[in-house]
Amino acid sequence: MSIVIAILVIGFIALLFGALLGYASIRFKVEGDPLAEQIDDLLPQTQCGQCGYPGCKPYADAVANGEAINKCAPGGEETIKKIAELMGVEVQALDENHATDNTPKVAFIIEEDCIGCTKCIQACPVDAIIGTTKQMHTVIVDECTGCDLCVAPCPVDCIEMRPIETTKQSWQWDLNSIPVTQVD
Amino acid sequence: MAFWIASSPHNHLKNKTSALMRLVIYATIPGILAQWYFFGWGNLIHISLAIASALVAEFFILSLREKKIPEQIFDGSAILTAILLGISLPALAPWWISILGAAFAIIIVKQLYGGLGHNPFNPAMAGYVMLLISFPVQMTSWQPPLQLMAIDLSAFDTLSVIFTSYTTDGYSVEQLKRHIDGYTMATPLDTVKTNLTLGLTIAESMDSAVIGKNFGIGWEWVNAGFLLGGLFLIFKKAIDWITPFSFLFSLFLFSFIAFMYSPDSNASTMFHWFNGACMLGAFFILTDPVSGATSNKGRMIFGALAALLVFIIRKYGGYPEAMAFAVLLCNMSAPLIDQYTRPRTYGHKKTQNAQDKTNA
Amino acid sequence: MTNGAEYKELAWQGLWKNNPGLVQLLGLCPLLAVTSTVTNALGLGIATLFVLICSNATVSLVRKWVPKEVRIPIFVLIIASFVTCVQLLMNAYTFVLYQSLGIFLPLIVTNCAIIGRAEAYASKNPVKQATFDGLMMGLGFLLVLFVLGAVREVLGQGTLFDGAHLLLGEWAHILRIEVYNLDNQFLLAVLPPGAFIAMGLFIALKNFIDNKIAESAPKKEAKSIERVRVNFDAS
Amino acid sequence: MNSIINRIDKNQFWKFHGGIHPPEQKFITENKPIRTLPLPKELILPLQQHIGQAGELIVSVGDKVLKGQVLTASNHPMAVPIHAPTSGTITAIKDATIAHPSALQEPCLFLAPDGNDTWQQRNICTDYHKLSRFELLEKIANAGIAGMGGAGFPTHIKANSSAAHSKRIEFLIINAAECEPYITADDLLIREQSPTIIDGINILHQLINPEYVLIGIEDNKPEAIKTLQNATKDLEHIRVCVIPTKYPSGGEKQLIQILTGKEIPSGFLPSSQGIIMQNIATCYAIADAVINDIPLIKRVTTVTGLGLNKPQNVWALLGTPVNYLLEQCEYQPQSNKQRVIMGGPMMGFTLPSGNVPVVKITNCVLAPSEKEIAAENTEVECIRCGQCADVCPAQLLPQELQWSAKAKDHEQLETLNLFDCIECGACAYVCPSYIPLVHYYRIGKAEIREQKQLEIKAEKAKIRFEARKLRLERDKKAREEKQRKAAEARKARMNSGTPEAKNEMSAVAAALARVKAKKAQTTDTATTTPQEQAVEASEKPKNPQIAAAIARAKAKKLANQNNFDTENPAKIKDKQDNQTDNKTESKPALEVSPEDKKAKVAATIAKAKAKKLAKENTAKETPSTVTEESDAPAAETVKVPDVVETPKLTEATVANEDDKKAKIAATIAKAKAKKLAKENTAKETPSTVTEESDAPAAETVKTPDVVETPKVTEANVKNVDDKKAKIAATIAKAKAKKLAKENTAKEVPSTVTEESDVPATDTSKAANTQKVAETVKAPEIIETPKVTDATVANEDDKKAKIAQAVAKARAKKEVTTPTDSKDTSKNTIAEEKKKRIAEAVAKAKAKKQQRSELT
Amino acid sequence: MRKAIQKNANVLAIFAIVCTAVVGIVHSLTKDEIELQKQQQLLKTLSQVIDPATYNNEIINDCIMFSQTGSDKAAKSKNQTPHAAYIATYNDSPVAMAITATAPDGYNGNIDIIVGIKTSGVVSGVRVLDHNETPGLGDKIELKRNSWITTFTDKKINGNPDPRWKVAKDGGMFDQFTGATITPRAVVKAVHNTVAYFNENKETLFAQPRNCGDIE
Repeated sequence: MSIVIAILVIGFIALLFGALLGYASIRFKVEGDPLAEQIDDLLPQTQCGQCGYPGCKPYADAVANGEAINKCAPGGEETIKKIAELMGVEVQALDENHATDNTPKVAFIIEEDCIGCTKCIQACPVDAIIGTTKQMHTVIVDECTGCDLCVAPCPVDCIEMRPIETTKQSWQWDLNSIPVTQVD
Repeated sequence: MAFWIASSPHNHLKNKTSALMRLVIYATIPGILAQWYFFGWGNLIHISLAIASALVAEFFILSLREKKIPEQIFDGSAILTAILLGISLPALAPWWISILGAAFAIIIVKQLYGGLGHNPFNPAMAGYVMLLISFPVQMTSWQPPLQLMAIDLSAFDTLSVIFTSYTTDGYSVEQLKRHIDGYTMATPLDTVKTNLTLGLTIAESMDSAVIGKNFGIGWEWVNAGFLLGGLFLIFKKAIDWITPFSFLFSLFLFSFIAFMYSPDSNASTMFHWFNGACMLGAFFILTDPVSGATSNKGRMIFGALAALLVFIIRKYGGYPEAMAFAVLLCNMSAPLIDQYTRPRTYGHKKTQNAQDKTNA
Repeated sequence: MTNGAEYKELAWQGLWKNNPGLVQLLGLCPLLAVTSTVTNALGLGIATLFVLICSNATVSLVRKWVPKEVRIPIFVLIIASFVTCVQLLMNAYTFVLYQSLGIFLPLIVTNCAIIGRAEAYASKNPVKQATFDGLMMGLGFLLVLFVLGAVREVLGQGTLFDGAHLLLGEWAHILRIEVYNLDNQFLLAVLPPGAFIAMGLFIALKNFIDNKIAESAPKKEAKSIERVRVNFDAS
Repeated sequence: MNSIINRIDKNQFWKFHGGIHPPEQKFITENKPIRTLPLPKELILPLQQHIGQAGELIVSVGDKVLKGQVLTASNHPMAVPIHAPTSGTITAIKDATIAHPSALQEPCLFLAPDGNDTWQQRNICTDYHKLSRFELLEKIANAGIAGMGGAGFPTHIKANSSAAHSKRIEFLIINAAECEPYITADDLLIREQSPTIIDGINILHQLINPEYVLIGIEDNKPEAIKTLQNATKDLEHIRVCVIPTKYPSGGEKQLIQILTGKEIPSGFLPSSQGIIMQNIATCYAIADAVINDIPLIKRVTTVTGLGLNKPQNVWALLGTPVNYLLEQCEYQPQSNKQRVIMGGPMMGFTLPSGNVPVVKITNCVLAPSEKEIAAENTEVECIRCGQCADVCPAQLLPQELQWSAKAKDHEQLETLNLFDCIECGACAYVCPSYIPLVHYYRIGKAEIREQKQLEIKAEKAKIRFEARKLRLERDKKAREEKQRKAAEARKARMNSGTPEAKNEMSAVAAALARVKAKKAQTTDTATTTPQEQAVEASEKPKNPQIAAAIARAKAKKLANQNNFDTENPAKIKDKQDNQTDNKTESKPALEVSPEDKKAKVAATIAKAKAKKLAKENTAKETPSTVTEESDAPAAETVKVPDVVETPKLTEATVANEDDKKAKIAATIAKAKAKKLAKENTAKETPSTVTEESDAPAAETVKTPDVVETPKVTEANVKNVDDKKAKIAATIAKAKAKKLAKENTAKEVPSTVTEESDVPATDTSKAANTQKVAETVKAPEIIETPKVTDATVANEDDKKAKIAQAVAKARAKKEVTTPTDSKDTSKNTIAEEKKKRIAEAVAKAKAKKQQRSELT
Repeated sequence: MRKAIQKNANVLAIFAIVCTAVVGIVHSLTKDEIELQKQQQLLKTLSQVIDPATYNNEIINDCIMFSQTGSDKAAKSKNQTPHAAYIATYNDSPVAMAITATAPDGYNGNIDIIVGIKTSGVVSGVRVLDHNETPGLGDKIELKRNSWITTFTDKKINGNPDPRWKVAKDGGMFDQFTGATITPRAVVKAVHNTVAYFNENKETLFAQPRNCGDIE
């Protein structure tokens, strides 16, 4: 007998809570997914497409939906760490398929060779190349994200990626890199 | 010519961590001498055993971690840990106690956390606590002061007891612990605690043979020895004076209040000061910089907290001596203390700093 | 992926790569509390294994009818029912062991390993795989419990399978092995702190082995991937 | 404040937290008079020797200069000029190792003294009291004086900072503490030159008008104290404060705390609290500059250390190589781990070689023996002894900072106020574990700064990316709309059945046929070329220039591959390279004060005006039309003279709002200056320029700084707006193109808007803002500086950057133009061109294909 | 919304009912077995403190509940809760009694014991039912670990209090085991009090109605 009572009581409670949960699920529904925005903020915004997505935002959306977090080569380990922290998942090593040399670089147009075809301008995701048809183009160094998307489209191979030069401001106090010159 | 590149500052005070450690080791000498004089060779044997096994353990781990062995093994920290552990052990504990304790202190407590400077707990005390909870029987085999012992105990006898648990004449540890009158001896703290549970007053406990005229035969002098060593360290600026001062002062205060409240059930302030590991703890263990608080205010709190814990555990806890437990508990709270006693940085307002903390 | 490979992967995940005890660190509370002897460890491990298999199978069976809003209460209900059944059964047939496992038996309800698998795997996969996953995860958990229990028992009291008869019946007295005789127990191993330390060392060992495997494994050839061009249709 | 003075009069001072007492070692040099050295064989003058920006080079290789002659122009308030320390010849302008811990190479002037030491014309000022505030400031600025205590902050800006705050300056503090061990330069200077120093202090007093002047000096310099006390005993407002010796009491914040008990809030300058501090050596330099018209060309440097046989204080000409100083003091290297330190042992930095010159901030050159300063000590683990926290004058927690720095936990580093660290080195000095704490902090600071730059850059890239996406979408829509409309219209017409419609239909058919035929043709000529490419190529030959470019690219590649340069284009290219090399020597360095982010003034486009000069050399053409164009806008835009304090704009507190304006101003200023320079070197009559700079001067009489006013006003007109800037770029581009056309094809240029099809710009608004943009662009168009891509990142000044890029592009354009014309003349036959293009494209394509196959 | 609420409520209720039903069924199936196990367990313990050969009644059913009102203050307050006692009879004449008691002052809280006392007042056996004493130290009161608990067998008390009923350290006749004093002291005291109580209230206890069939 007591079992029947137990079943009835539990059944009633379950009914009640089920209704409550059903109500709550509709009443407190969260719209949108701010996670993708947060991930996007962590990405380096090179818009380089090395992750297999057309730009950083699409990759951020993909990560929010379960894509691997280790595909951003320009961001490197630092970015993976941050995303892992944000999403509460484990840090992974950079995907080998996406691992490249990620020293910061900027595009440089060898101006003698440029024929002004504007192909690189169209390829640049951040409008960092200026120039006009049949005129030589040039790279706005400060806007260039170093994504190297402009390199491939150039018909005359006049674009090369050059590492960013160290200046007094950007010097990282690496004393070992100082050449100790042998002066007589 | 080629010049040498280095980062400023190029000058240095030329003090060294290892020198600091050596100084602390020297400062333990008076206490150890007193221990030897009143309790015989037991602790000396344990200290040497502990040093040997600590060095072996350190060597083992350092070679596993592929560190610079000769430099780190003799930086004095492992030896100091072993000495402090050896001092704290009961004189007649079996040999494997000190070896296990030292190995545990070095391998688990120190090296597994990252080695010197990274251990959150004082290795010697953590090792001691491990031994105490694992081997309560062996860890309570305190030896009565030599003058109260029924049997004469030579250096060789002690060695024999430690390694075979019998003296050359066949006396067991149990027998050695007995008083001339046949009672089993305990430390003064233990005696007082037991008597209190039996309903005796403090005054009545003070008549006990182990306590003698003052606060415990031998114990008072051992503590005096460590006090002397500690003062030497403060004089040499090897340790900071705030922690021991705060500890001793607070312990005095707490025990004084309790004594005033009920002299029958609370031991006197000086009894607390000169018994157990009080002075050793105050000057050699709480001042361990690695596991202690760093700011002056923090040290003050650290010492006072330790004193409170020592007093509470001695009075209400299950174990008669509380130093090791108190130290470990304080070690745990040290990061928290540090967090809340950060000094105000030049040019920053206090409130702003507090806000930073909440953000952090 | 072929079926065989899938099961193989599930087994690998449960037993080693994603072991609930060593990697997911789930269900630590019973893990640390009852592993003082092998017998206790086995008892709890088998109980957990049983519950895990049953709950995974059931959850997988009903997954299509469970609305997502109430899935957690339902999973908990299912698990709780199984645990209670196990508890009653153990009470009836292994009374002494039931007493020595004490509070930790009902605690299986809240063992995160079980609800974790229900939520993460069983609620998304067909019954066969889910059951197999439950089996493997349970075995992985059991394995950790067993090893931990064995180490602690040997260190703590110098025996193995002490009290196995409580679990397996009177014949099991012969299983008891006296590894060595201690005058005193090594209490640290018996007490929960010892379990923590031993657990930490096991995890370290596992990571060490994994690192060694990773080191010895030959480097995969990096295959180049298709770069995606951003807004290439502009003109 | 009176209580402060009362305390000081009673010789009671405040204390700062921590501090150390390192062995002083001042006895080595303190009793030897300052020696004047014979002229060295060569002087190396880095263009930048202070915090801020380098001036613009106004001399060139081979020029003869007189002693005291200005070598760089300061077009910018944060730029401080340098002067020739003696008379001689400029032998080279090239990158050389500078006096900086990084030992990086930066542009330096090499001066070979002629031995005559001939002064330029000097105007001795007999009574500085008569000079106005502005005149004084100008004299100080023109003398190139920057803080000589070590930081090197431009003095004229500091001295004028009272104007930046409404607050009256209460205390002028003269820092004579000289707390670093070994250094006695200030000590000796006080003893030998106290009257001049007092003059300097009085000049500062006149400028700043503080209520009191406090001279802070440590009590380990009794003779200097006596000298100062004697010299100031009649001066009521000056107090000589003898403070106890403790390192780092010479730190700005520490000395302020000792003397006044005040703390400077983090992130503020002392002037915000009514305090200004100047180094005592700076005072001497000020007096010398104002009274004797001697710019900052020499300073007292302590050359000391037991590695020397004759340690002493010397009057070192700026630019003297350290080698020479060491030689003069009989240097005896003792081991191969010998270090030579510029600055004191606590904060100085080691030099990689002896070829580093003495600069404005070099107060000491220390060559210690092994005994004094051990070569290296191995770092061991921190044991949290807390001694570092005890000695830290900023009350930081060095050991916690160290852990966070090692763990690269930048957030925690900032929470722990890493940026309040003054890098005094006290913590590392006492550390028993020999941890190079300061070094970790520096790395941490550098990383955080870089990280922030990257974040800003990422944010910008994101915005640009989004903007581009939007634009592309809009364009696409517009295009589709247009096509749809056209199609509809056509359909309507065709369906109408009129004869026109039929014609049209047939026309379409014909066009299609033509295209097909063309395709067939091109596939014939270049079979390897894929169709698409070929079509493109076949459309191109109309422009001979491009043909030439492709040909040249190809030729260059060939030349590189085959290692022969018989082909004409290759030679041209070489030639250009040479020219570029020559000019890059004169790259002026940029320095942006780290504290002064707000006032980070962009600017400084050019590293060299290589291409411009090259153009003149090769083509001897002056773009006169452009010059004319520039006059009008310059005159027009002078109507906004409301920014009176032009030179002070850069100061941190003022400039934040006018950030962009200032940046632009600076950019234009550079351009103008360069133009002047160009004209000087090219020996042309700079008539237009004179006109231009005269006109605004006349209209803006209230403005004190004649040269800079127009820039600012122009900046105002510019009306900070990215779009406009972009448009400006477009138009500029178009103009450049126009020019190019004039030169090559002699065609009548079509309208600007027609040609400005640069995708990077928002052309839809071009029409509206064209006028403004033109005005903006005008002065820049005169100039064609070669902008190398290694320019320092200057915050987010898009305009400046675009301007740079445009200018650069144009420069390139103009350089290539003449050569192009030559090419064109050679390759006149259209067919040949076509073929070449086809070939070039095919080659490139093939090469690419080859590469993609490889990968 | 209504639909969602309804659906969720129904599904959850169905699951709840099914689950509860399953549990209920298992419970009813195992109920008897569990009861049996419990009795066997109790019988096993009882047989350890009273020799089963000496009685022939259904000892489990001959059970009384009583509240011990001993002399010891602390023990009194904590022993107010009723304890069970089992009466062993041989052909309906009482032979012995097994009394459960609690030693409140163990090292880690209460120690539950059961004391078998012959009618003569002689202890026939003592066992510990439940305790939280330190493993390796206080847990030697368990027979499994140490035979110390058997030292009570055949002891009786003379007078109340009996000064001999103390641990050796306090001058009594019971040796404490090495390292721990508090636990044996507590057990000795509890056994002493129980026996003393039994001696004083023998008659009333045996006369009480056998009123507790079920022990919990």
